[in-house]
Amino acid sequence: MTELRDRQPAGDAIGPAAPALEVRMAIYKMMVQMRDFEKRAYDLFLQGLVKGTSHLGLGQEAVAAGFAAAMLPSDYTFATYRGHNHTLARGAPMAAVMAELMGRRAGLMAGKGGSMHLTSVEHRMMGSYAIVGAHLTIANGAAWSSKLRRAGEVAVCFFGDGTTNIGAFHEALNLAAVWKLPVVFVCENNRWMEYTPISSVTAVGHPAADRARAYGLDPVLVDGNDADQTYGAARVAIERARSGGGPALIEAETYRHGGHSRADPGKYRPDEEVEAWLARDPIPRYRTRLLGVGVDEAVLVRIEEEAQTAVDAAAREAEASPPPDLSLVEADLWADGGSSWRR
Amino acid sequence: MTELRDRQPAGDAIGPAAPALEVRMAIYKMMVQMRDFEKRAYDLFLQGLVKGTSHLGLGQEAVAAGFAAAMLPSDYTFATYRGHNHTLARGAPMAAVMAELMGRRAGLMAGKGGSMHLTSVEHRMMGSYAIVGAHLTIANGAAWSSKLRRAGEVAVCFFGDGTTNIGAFHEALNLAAVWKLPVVFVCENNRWMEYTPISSVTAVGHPAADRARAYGLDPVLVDGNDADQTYGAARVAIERARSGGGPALIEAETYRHGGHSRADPGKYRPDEEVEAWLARDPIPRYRTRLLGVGVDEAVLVRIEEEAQTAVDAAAREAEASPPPDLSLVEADLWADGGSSWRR
Amino acid sequence: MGGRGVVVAEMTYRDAVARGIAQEMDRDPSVVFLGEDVGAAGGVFKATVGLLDRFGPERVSDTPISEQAILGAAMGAAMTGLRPIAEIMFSDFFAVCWDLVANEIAKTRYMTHGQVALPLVIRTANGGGVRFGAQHSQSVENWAMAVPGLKVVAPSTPRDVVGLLAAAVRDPDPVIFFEQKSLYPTKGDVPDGEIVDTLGTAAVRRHGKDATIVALAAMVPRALEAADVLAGDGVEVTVIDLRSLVPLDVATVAASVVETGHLVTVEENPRLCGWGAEVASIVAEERLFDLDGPIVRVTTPHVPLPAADALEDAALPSVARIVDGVRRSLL
Amino acid sequence: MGGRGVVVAEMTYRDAVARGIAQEMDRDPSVVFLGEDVGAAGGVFKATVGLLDRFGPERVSDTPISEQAILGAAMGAAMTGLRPIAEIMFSDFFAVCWDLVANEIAKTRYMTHGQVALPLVIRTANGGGVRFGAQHSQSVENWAMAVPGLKVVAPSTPRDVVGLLAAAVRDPDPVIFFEQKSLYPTKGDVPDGEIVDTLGTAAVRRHGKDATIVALAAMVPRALEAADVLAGDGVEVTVIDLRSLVPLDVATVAASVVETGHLVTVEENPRLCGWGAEVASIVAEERLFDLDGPIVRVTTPHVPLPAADALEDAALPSVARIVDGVRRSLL
Ligand SMILES: Cc1ncc(C[n+]2csc(CCOP(=O)(O)OP(=O)(O)O)c2C)c(N)n1
Ligand SMILES: Cc1ncc(C[n+]2csc(CCOP(=O)(O)OP(=O)(O)O)c2C)c(N)n1
Ligand SMILES: [Mg+2]
Ligand SMILES: [Mg+2]
Repeated sequence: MTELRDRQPAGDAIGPAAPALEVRMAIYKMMVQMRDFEKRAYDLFLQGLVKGTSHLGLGQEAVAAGFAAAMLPSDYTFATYRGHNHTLARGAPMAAVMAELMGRRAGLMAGKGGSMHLTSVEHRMMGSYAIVGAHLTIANGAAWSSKLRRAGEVAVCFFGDGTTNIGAFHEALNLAAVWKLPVVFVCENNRWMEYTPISSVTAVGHPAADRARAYGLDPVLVDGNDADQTYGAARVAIERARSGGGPALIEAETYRHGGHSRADPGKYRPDEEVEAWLARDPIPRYRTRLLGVGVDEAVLVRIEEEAQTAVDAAAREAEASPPPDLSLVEADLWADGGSSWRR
Repeated sequence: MTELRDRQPAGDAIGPAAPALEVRMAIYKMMVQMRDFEKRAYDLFLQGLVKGTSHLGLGQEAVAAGFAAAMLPSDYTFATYRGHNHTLARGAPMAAVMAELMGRRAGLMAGKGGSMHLTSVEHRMMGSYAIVGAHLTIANGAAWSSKLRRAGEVAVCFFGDGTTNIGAFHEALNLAAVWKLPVVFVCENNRWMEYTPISSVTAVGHPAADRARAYGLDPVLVDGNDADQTYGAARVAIERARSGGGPALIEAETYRHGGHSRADPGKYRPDEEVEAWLARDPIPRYRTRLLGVGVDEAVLVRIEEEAQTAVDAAAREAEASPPPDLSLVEADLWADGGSSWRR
Repeated sequence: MGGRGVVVAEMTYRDAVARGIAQEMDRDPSVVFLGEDVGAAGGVFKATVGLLDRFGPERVSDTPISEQAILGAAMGAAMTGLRPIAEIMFSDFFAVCWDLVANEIAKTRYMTHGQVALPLVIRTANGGGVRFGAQHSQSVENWAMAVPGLKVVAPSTPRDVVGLLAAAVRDPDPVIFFEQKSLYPTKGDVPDGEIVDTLGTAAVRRHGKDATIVALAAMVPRALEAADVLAGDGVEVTVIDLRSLVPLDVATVAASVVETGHLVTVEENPRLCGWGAEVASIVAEERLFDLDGPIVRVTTPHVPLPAADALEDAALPSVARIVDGVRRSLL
Repeated sequence: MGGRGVVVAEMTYRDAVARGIAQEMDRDPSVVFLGEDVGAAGGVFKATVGLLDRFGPERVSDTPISEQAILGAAMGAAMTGLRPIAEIMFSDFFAVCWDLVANEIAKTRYMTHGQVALPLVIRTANGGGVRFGAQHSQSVENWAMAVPGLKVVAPSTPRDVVGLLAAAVRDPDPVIFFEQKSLYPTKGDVPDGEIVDTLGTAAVRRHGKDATIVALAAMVPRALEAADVLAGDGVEVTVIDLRSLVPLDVATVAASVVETGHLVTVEENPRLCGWGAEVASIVAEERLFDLDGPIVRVTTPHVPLPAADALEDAALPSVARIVDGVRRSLL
């Protein structure tokens, strides 16, 4: 197991050591909002208001926030079912995301997708994908299109450690490398697939980093609970991709605070492991760092209070939304609106 | 591109330098038989007697022969549509193989499988598979079963360079490593997928060897046109697998003399490349080596004549066989014989 | 059931899965079980709890997220002396390993002229109704039915889970075993002791002479509810639980149609090429002159399943739509 | 065709593919084409010869053997401004990338409430008759038909290859385009100039009042041969070439059945859940009282295709079996 020490940014590989203050403030705000949003989503799940399933990224906020802060508005995000944070990070409105989790008309996709498929093309959040692995190949497609269109857009694709063992991962990485695509693959290694430790089912210690060379790529391993590191690594990889340098594969070591999904308490994980990682919670850690560089605590408290207020408002708005119109069942299968398979 | 020099067996990694003379003689005989068999199959294809398609291993005989010579009768072979050689190498009768290519009743599978699916369970030739990649996962299964049954059988699985870019390759290698299965994966790198050079679609120079570390395995690269090297590498890997040391991934550099399939003349390949590889033809090369260690040429000539005679006889026998009984169309879908999907 | 000394216990469909697997693993040491999170975690649906403890890590194996590798392992093991049960967590994930199912496992006995036998079972959680959205809710038993060489089973009761699973494990050929995930919490009586059923036999769950409803898995209880509603209006329907799509019990369906003259199929599949189409086409070919009304198919519309509860409920065949379907068949 | 100044040339079905792709790539710079061996080699069926030279390596891309990566690239490109045409060399290989087809491409517009459009085409060589054995000969158009969100097209003539391919490329939604590989060497007249057809319209290839044969792709010429045989015995049949399974031209089929009272479907699919089942079930639901005889399905038996020529010929629907099917429908 990798040691749980704070890693130092190791020079070039993860970029400039300290992001500018306004970036750091934006990252902090984003992380706090995500945290509050997901805690609320969990409460609403337990109350039966969020339906079906829900996969929280609690504890993994520094990945979503660090990367989003390094992306241009025109860059693309591809995420998994564990995609609330990535969706919010690109600017999708909280209320619409919450309403989607609740299956309401005001949902981001009017309830048609649900929590595992959050998509907001307007924010270049190109989808959350619930079949492990597929979206790595799709992110390639967006990057390929950007390249052919000379658009300068970069695709950033997030996935878990468990995803590195499925075939699509391999196909996607190889094609990205061969075609030198502007795509950045980000493995959020939270050490567990669903209830199985990744180390018990993977031939190498670092499921992504130890495989980079198989695609002619340099291994990049970052502390995924340190938003400065994720931001730094993102900057380097995204800029290189944008300027024609091809893809990157980044492994960000992190941990989910809760269970895999729904009400799973995650009890299968050793207590010490959970405790060690809770002690490295990216949010208090970042807060301490900001205070350390002289940020006024009152400013942080204001951010925290505003986040609560925003989440309260979003939850209220979502709850007030009615269920989707039943006509939607047969809508949007095709561009002509209907689901008509016959003429 | 890798240099075309004769590689020297590099110590342990590819085992004892020189196989025993009787092994070498067996290998030579096998290679000559394969060569003659496939040349005849090609003629029969051009005459319209071999139907559908056919993928020759002309030029790649040293892989099939070297590995087969190192296997125990109880070990399993898994091969691709380019599987004539591997099937013959395990001892399947030439006439039955030829009849299968011709769609005759006397065929190895009575014509039901065809050239791409040669199977002879009796000879532990567990199948030729025509969808790229799948059989790597199936070979794992045989190895897993051997391990659970404490049977000491090793599965040897052959595939091409192009196969290393499909998802199933990745899944199979990882699982084999994690479960420490007694399976040996042999990549016959003949530099071309169908009509596309492997180097143009692969992120690394050695499609298999450069990826071994991604599965925690040591890279093994051998001259696939030198039967002593393939035999040596096979011995080491198979014995390690048999004794619980887990899987191996071996890349054997080789070349197909002809086209990909059917009547393809392979004209897309640079002349110099073809010439250089023809000059390294494994069979004359081995012949020279045998003469060099004192084998009487008359013995070799006898082997060569016997091979011709055997192929003639096999072709005659196959041609004399009638088409399969039409009742076979609906037979053997299930154990109870019928294809009856209804009661 | 019950009666004459047979001890009967109420059990969930979920628990019946572990019971069925355990029955067969106890009986036959060559039965092994593998899949994602199936061992230590007892499965994401908790349907395989206790098996790892009971049979140990050699016979109950947790795998990486590698569905092709899972099914390849099962196939290779089946051809060399084991009888594997593989789990594909959600039937939607067949799409990532369909090659193994459709091209390899289904075709190998045939292509090898009977040389290779593949006694294996692939269990999977099928179907909607749990608000999981389009990629975790599909009913794809028709995908399997369309591929020659596969047997296809889908129980609707806890007892049938045990009996049909046992039959599947003992079958010399590959069986795709669809557990309907909306049924996992449902309960039913299961007799004590060994239960072994027969593949390819439908069960008549209710008898009536006015129309025949043919249903499968979660649609069986729903069809029975519809039958109650119809009975209130004096329409008595037969409800046939197919239990197995391949082999298909055409005789039972045909006999009922001869009696009632009216046929309604109820599928969770989206409309096009669902199994109901096959049943309808068989009856239209073999029993056309016994029909006194149109063959009506009640299906999910030809759309992916939406996630929101309101939308999903509107998409899946409801009791009201089944009732309506029967009425249309009676016109 | 021809007439009034339209220049018509005879062309193979094979060459029509490259012509159709070129027509669309010429017209629209956002159309790109990718697949295995499609560029430098011109495709394993030589159906895409010349495109690389004409449009260059940015728009015509050779890929690794990575079908999931191919379709993922097509999908991601389609959602960001391109209109890709992807080739899956043999339709059997859909099994290795079915996730992209069935779970991703088919469902995304729906799941995203219309936010994501996927104007893409997947071309593939489908079907048997060329002695390639069970893993390279399947007719799997029914697999695609069963998945909501896909349009499914299968031309039977060179002209339709061009016109329907153009329609598919211009369609705002994903289209699976099945080229029947046994038809590649067949010839037909193709008019000069741009050809654009309409998806979802069947073509009546022959008109007769005694029975209706519904066929697709390679089964169309075979059905026409059967029609000739039957005509020799005084039985006049209508032969409908469906051309597209989704959307499905139910109106044309239904109108013909109303006229003839007899329906025979001819599929290359193995029996269970082939598209003929869907057509039969629609007619049995909507036009039952117009039928004067059983709906007969002529299909490949429910087996994988054997490789030997004698066996393969016996397995595929033959002219004789079609004739026999029509006779049974007339009973
Ligand atoms: C192909 C496929 N197989 C299995 C699953 C079920 N599944 C959903 S999430 C998950 C674990 C994924 O682990 P990881 O990639 O580490 O992501 P994490 O959930 O930890 O973020 C599994 C097995 C799936 N969705 N798709
Ligand atoms: C999944 C899949 N994709 C594509 C093909 C078509 N195909 C058959 S052989 C081949 C090339 C394989 O190349 P390689 O693995 O190097 O083996 P070789 O033919 O050189 O022995 C391809 C693309 C296939 N059979 N299966
Ligand atoms: Mg994880
Ligand atoms: Mg090759």
